[in-house]
Amino acid sequence: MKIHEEMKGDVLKIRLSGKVIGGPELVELKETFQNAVNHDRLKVLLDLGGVTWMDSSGLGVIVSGHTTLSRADGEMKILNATKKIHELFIITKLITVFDTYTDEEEALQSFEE
Amino acid sequence: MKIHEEMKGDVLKIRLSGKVIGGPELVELKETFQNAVNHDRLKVLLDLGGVTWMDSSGLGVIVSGHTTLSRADGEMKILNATKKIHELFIITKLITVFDTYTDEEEALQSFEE
Amino acid sequence: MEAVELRIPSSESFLEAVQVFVEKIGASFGVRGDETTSLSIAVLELVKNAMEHGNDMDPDKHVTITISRQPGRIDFQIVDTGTWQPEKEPGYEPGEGEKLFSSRGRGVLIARNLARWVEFDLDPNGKTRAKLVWPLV
Amino acid sequence: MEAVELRIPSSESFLEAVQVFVEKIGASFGVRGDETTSLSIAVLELVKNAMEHGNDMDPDKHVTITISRQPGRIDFQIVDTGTWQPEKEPGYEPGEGEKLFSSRGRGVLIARNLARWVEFDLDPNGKTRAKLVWPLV
Ligand SMILES: Nc1ncnc2c1ncn2[C@@H]1O[C@H](COP(=O)(O)OP(=O)(O)O)[C@@H](O)[C@H]1O
Ligand SMILES: Nc1ncnc2c1ncn2[C@@H]1O[C@H](COP(=O)(O)OP(=O)(O)O)[C@@H](O)[C@H]1O
Repeated sequence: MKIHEEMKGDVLKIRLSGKVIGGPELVELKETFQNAVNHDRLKVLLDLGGVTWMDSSGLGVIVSGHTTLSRADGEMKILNATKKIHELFIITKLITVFDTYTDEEEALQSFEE
Repeated sequence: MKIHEEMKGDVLKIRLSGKVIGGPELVELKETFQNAVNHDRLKVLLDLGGVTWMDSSGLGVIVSGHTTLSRADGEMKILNATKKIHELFIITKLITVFDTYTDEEEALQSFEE
Repeated sequence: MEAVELRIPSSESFLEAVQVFVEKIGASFGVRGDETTSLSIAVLELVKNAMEHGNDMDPDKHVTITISRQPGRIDFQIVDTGTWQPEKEPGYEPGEGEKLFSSRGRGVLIARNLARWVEFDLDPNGKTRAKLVWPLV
Repeated sequence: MEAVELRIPSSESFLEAVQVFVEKIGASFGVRGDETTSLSIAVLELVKNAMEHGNDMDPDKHVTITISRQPGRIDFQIVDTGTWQPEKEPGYEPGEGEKLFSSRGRGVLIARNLARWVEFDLDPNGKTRAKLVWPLV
């Protein structure tokens, strides 16, 4: 898994790529979310376009990232989930928790509302 | 494993790379040696510079290639064996069967003698 | 043909080895291209559960994975040292009823959806056995 | 910790799965970087022999590979269904005395040189057992 962070205005875009599955790497992802809150970056757009696989542990870290942000009055939205990952969100009903987008501009603007 | 063939004057240089180990791919290598003989290319320089690993099956195919060529009055020489592969040739005493070179020019000239 | 059988101590450190093994065995049984990762993720969800919930991550307790090719499908069995019997708990569906915002509780659900068929029973020795069927097309 | 154990039918189709498995297990036990491939080649030479010479490539006969980490080393045992006892044949050294131009007969020699220590005996059930020790530095 690779994690790439980039500011887009006041939105922190976090791009994940590779396999987001159980193992020591997930700790890094957890810390990335925690750091965002610590630095008051409360609008997070999580770009899953490059994610090839995700398992229950990967989903778990994303859900707890969402919770961490919500508690700080922040928000996490999802960009570019592939068909496979989108299906995971449907199966696990997480699709009802996250706003998901396929267009980056639209996703960024949605934070302004 | 990848096999790359190239004529250098009247010497057929066969460059192997990757893993030369047991499996269906070795059939292709066997055929490469047989083809050389069929097309009367009897001077073969086998470049092992890109070979990362070799097992007993890989060595076996090279030995039988040598035998096929010798029967047709041809010759096979070895170029650029890495330390690891060179050790394999020593362990198996095949170092007494093959002329081995680290310099391509020198190897090519040795066929002229 | 005999089944392939793998016995491993309950430790996270072996999960990657099991994952690549399942992918390669899947491929050798005819699972196509990137489907092998779906397969290995499904199986690994059950293996992780067996280590965690069945064996309490005790490295002296092992998980046994049995893989056998059948016409049109591959059968996986994952046996741990526990005695969990969810199908005996009326109305219990692992993965359902868990809290939506929990960071846990999605493994069986994911395995079941990737593989289409996952069920639990006890093996002949009375130990928890997860059965996963992977269709071959 | 319990040993890792792998039972596979005698078929070439499983060799790649066994190879990647041995590499990953080796890595998880502390074998470094490209050394894992040397390890897997050594082990695979013995597994191929067990399938071929011990089990006549009969897929109904299996090969059992046991891997256990010991202080400073990893022990591998490869058991087939035969009863070969080379150490009982006085003067016999597998790999020696074979013809130099044969395309066969180098497997044990290579395993022994990569691993430094390979020996054969019979397991408690009287079946051929190859033992390979891989030093950990
Ligand atoms: N092999 C098992 N032995 C005992 N309990 C199990 C086993 N597998 C699953 N469970 C139970 O089912 C629950 C749901 O499992 P799962 O969906 O994988 O989520 P998680 O493992 O994240 O809790 C577990 O929390 C556990 O109580
Ligand atoms: N597991 C085994 N069971 C019976 N015989 C064996 C076994 N392993 C090796 N041998 C014998 O030792 C010989 C040398 O083995 P090896 O060096 O691997 O070369 P190869 O397998 O190419 O013949 C084999 O030809 C076989 O006769």
